[in-house]
Amino acid sequence: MNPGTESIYSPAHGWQPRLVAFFCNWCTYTAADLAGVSRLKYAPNIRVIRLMCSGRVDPQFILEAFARGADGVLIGGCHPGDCHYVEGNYKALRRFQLLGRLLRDLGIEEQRVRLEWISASEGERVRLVVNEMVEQLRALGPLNLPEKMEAWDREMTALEETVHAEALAAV
Amino acid sequence: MKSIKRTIKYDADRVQGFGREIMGVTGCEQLPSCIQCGTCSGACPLSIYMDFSPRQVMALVRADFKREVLSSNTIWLCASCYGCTVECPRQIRITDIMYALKQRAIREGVYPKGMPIPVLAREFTRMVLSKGRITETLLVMRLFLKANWRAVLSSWRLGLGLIQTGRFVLKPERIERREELAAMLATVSVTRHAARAAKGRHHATPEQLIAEEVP
Amino acid sequence: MSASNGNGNGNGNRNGSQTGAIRIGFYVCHCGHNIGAVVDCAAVAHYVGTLPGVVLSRDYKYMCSDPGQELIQSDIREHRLNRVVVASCSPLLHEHTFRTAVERGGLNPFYFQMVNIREHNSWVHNDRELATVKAKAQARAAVERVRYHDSLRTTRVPIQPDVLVVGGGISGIHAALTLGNAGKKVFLVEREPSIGGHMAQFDKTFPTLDCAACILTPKMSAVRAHENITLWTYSEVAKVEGYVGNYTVTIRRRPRYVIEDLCVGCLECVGKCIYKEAKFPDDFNVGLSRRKPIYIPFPQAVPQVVLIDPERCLQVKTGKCKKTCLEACADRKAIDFSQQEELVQIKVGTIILATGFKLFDAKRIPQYGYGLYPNVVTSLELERLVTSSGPTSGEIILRDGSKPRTAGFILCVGSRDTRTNRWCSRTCCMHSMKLAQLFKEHTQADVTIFYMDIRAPGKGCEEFYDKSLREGIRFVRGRVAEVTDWALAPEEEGKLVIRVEDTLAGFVRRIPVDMIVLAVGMEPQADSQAMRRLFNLSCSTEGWFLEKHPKLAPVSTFTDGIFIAGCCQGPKDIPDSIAQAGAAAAECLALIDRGYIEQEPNTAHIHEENCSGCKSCLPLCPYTAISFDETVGRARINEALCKGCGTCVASCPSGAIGQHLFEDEQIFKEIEGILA
Amino acid sequence: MKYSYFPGCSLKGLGRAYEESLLPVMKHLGVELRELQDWNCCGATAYMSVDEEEACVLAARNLARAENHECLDLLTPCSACYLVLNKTQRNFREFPSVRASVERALATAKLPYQNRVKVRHPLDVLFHDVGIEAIRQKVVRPLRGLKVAPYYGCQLVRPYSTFDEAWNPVTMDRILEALGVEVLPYPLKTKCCGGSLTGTVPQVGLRLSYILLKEAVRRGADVIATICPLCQFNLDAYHSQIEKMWGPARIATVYFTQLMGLAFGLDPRTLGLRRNFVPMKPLPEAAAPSRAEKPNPATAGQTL
Repeated sequence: MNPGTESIYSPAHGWQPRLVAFFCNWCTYTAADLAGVSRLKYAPNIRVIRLMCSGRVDPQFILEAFARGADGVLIGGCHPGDCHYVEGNYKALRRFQLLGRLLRDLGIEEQRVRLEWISASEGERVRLVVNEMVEQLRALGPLNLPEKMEAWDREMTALEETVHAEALAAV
Repeated sequence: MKSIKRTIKYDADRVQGFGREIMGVTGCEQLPSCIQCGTCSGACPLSIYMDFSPRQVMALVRADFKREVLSSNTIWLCASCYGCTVECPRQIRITDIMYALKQRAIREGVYPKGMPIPVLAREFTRMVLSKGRITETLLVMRLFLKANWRAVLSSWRLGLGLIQTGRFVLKPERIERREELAAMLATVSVTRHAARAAKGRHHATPEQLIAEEVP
Repeated sequence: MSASNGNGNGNGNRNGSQTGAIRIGFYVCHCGHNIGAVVDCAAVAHYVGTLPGVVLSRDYKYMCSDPGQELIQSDIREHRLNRVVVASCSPLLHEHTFRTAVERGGLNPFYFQMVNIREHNSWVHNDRELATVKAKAQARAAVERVRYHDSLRTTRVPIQPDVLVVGGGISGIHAALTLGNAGKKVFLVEREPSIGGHMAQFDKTFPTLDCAACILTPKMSAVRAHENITLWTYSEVAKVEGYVGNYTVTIRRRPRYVIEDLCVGCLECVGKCIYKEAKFPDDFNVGLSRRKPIYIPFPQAVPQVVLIDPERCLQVKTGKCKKTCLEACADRKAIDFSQQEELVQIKVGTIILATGFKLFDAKRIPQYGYGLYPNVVTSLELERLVTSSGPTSGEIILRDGSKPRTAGFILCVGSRDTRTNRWCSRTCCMHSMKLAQLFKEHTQADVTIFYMDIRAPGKGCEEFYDKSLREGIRFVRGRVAEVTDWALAPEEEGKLVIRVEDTLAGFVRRIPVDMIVLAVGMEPQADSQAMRRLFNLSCSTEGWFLEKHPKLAPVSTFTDGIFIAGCCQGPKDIPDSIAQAGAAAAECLALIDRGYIEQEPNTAHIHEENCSGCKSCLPLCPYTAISFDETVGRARINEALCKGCGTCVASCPSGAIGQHLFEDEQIFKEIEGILA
Repeated sequence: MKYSYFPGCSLKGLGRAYEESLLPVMKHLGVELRELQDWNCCGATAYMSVDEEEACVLAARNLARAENHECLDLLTPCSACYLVLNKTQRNFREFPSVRASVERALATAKLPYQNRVKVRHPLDVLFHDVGIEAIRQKVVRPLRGLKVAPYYGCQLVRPYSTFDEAWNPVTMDRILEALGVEVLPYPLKTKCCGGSLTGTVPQVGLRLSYILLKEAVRRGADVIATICPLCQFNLDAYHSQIEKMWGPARIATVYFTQLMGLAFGLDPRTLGLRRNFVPMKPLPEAAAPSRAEKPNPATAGQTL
């Protein structure tokens, strides 16, 4: 990220899982507001990004989050049949299933991404899901995708160099 | 004239944390939701004999009145009919709370004097531990001998009837693998003992308790 | 208040020159102790001040206050801010407030981003350090994002001024009359054959004991006579399409086999019906009386029109009847067996739902013996018994015709019980005291109320409780365990026996009575889930329609232009229902009289140069806002139809669709910032 | 139809008449019962009072034995056993701490356990598996004219009954009706008999029994039918004491399986009827057997 800015995470707390959440404006974001109004307590590891609909969640957002150091991603939408935009949540579900396969290929455990239907009245469910997922991530340990990607980059460069050298040698 | 008693309770009469401990026992988690509606007492066939009604016991536990609860006859009169548990509008498992209180009272030896029920419970447990099964007639005889020998005399007619109807069994039922059962039960008390020792508290195991004589 | 100066002359082109530089102002709100007690606001402000592009970073006690908003406005002018970020409460609460402040300061209101550090942070976390870390990350995400915001304009859509009111109980009636009196055209749709709802079944109303019919009937007639109100009874909403300002609603009108305009309610047909005896249970009298297949729901029904029950009428069922009713109505010819179900389409701009409640089924608590012992009745049944126009002409009698000398009222039947309904039904305490007073007045019986807690918070209600006590009604605090008919004592022979712990006296009692009245609680209508889907609303877990905000928007819903009133939102008494109905009507009027609605500019748009013409977005749009322009081979979005869900944006394989306010770039930056 | 069978201690002692009637009736209906080997006491309510975890271990030993037996459906006729086995399963499912200690204990005996056993009561099996029609077809000697108060007691229907209504159970009513008896409305059918207290606090426990007996008499019952060995004993054995305290309430209490055996025409001598303190009155039809059987000198006209 930008140079010269301190890291927000203090080492005193040790490693903390980072959970990025994409919540739809109408159901899950409102449910999270309700959890707040009801003063339900949950793990502070979650960072919510508000979208109008879970259908807006582009798989790239999820990959980007992992690439930027997230340990898990949570998507929250309205219950099937309750979508504010009729069926955006179904689209999210379909995309989510496809994404799962891709993530497996990348070696990212399935438990790191979760899709949940949480309606505006289910503040308690927000608490439950967030706590549950943060605990799961804690058990899984850090994903460290940014570092892994660097390592992959180094491998690739090395590979390219060897290929290049071999090619040169062949010439 | 009736004797005049002072009934005020001071804060020192409470045992802080008792309520929370009971609520921590498996099955007793719903206790904080009690709204003191009295359905449990109304549904209970035995509440009319109790010194505190089941509803009052809930209130006393919540308010940490440990001595009052454990020495009451309420927990011993509970016949485990589960009427209160299925009727409670807050789904508090009152019967399970009564069990938790009975266990506590036995463990601390504070049950009311002259109540034969805890003695029955102990004798029952002891017979299961040694034989694996219960032979009711033998159990009752032991109970009478320990708690209320006069009752043996008064119920001679019942015993006679049992003999006549072929139900007076004197040969104890027992299982074959008694060691297996004993070993299994031992794991519970051993683990618990270790856990308690780790917490720095000492409580007698049921086996030890049974070894003691009844007051 | 503290402020730290940021390094405005930072890196990158965007911040380089004076005119084109991004100059962000950041504000973090303490919200009194609400945020400040958990999040270290000064630390957040300090941290954000170090971020590139941030020229100003402040923490302040109450950002939503007038001085707070003025602070933003003056800072924009003084510090030439061109982006503003406020970290405070939920954007659903105050986004509009701050956008307006930004606009007043001379900036485009969409150069603004809000950070929710109250509902999503200080209220849900305890650890001050971790909460502060989180707040910093949240703030940074917004700062990163807001750089990429664009200047946007809201669009205005005109509002169709007609209103649909669903449900003709007291709430719906009051809302319809309010709107009609304001000169708006109202469609009032009621499922039952008459309007009036539950209130029409009541005898007197608490706490004033004025007669329900006397205050309701004039309002019902006013609905019928009102030039601006179109009343459709025996009708249901079948389909709802469109959006705020422009709803198209399909109404299903069930056939009553009677032409409403021709029938005058003379009831001669009823007398002539081939069924000589009235033998079918009468819904209005909760089965306590009988009616014929052709009937009028109750004497004061509006409209004053008979109807034919298709389940019972011989002609409708078999086609083989002498049709004596037709003869009776020979001169008016109002009866029409050829009537069919009819679908009517209307266009309205706003909708009020006042669909009411249903009563808890007392059979679900078998301990109270409802359905088993004939003299165990529900509160509504007693209500019909005490009404002078009811099946017994106001006589309270047992099933054998004799007068009860003792009665017991059991409160909270089905309510405050985790196995049935968790909630308090709010009206039963008062309702039961009212019935108890009437019971005593009519029969001089010894009346006992069995309660857990008496809840009498309404105006005049505590006084009414006192009146009940002084009139000699007995109160026993204890939830009744069971009602049985077996006697243990001589005085119990032939009686219903209540077993209860008198928790105040401190012992269990058996109390024999002649009659038992069950104060059954309120429940959401059986079809509340279907209704919710139809109107795209949210329901609470219990099934009540969910208001947009429990305090600040009690009659609004999450769907703009749809409002709720009365018991469909939760149990309430008549005054509260009327108050909500008036509020819902006022909300409609506010929208209608402004004439237009401003639409959030979060619509999707096509980057034509990237569109490959694959058409995969076309079927995704539920609003058919995307069309295909065959001439250029590219998709087009009609922004007037787009509702801004962004599903097409996420699905476009070429990345050719963007969404205002939620552009890919903005979200990527938000992700980047939030994980910094 | 085959079931694992857990009789429990009572059926070998005070409640032996229950087993004596249950086994032939089940056999007559083609139901095979395989008794668990080396089963132990379920712990009943008494053990729970001392130590709930140990009580669960006791019960779990039987459940684990059933799971490793040939049939996962475990039939248990005693209400206390039925309750304790169900409760152990629930605790095992709901509370990780109980699960851990049960698993630890079972491991010492090398008994694997996955909580797959289904605990069944004879009423459940007879009503749902055998069926009322099959029972009716076996009736050769309908018990017409016999008025029966059906008494279920507490622990069968509360709190774990899965096969019948907790407030107003009807499965025994239906079975008895199939035998031709007149089943009386008996609102006390699930009230507590005071069983666990009669031995220890008789003035309390017996009062509950007295109320049950008196109401049955008041309603004109000839006999009370029950499903629990403890209930049967309480309602049967203490009449003289009850009479002394509150007056007469004399009525016989038998197991419903005994009535089934009678209706099936099984030899009354094998059904354990002689073990009652208060004997059942002669059947209304007993004097004139409807079948072409020779009157049995042992039963004809004799008090059953």
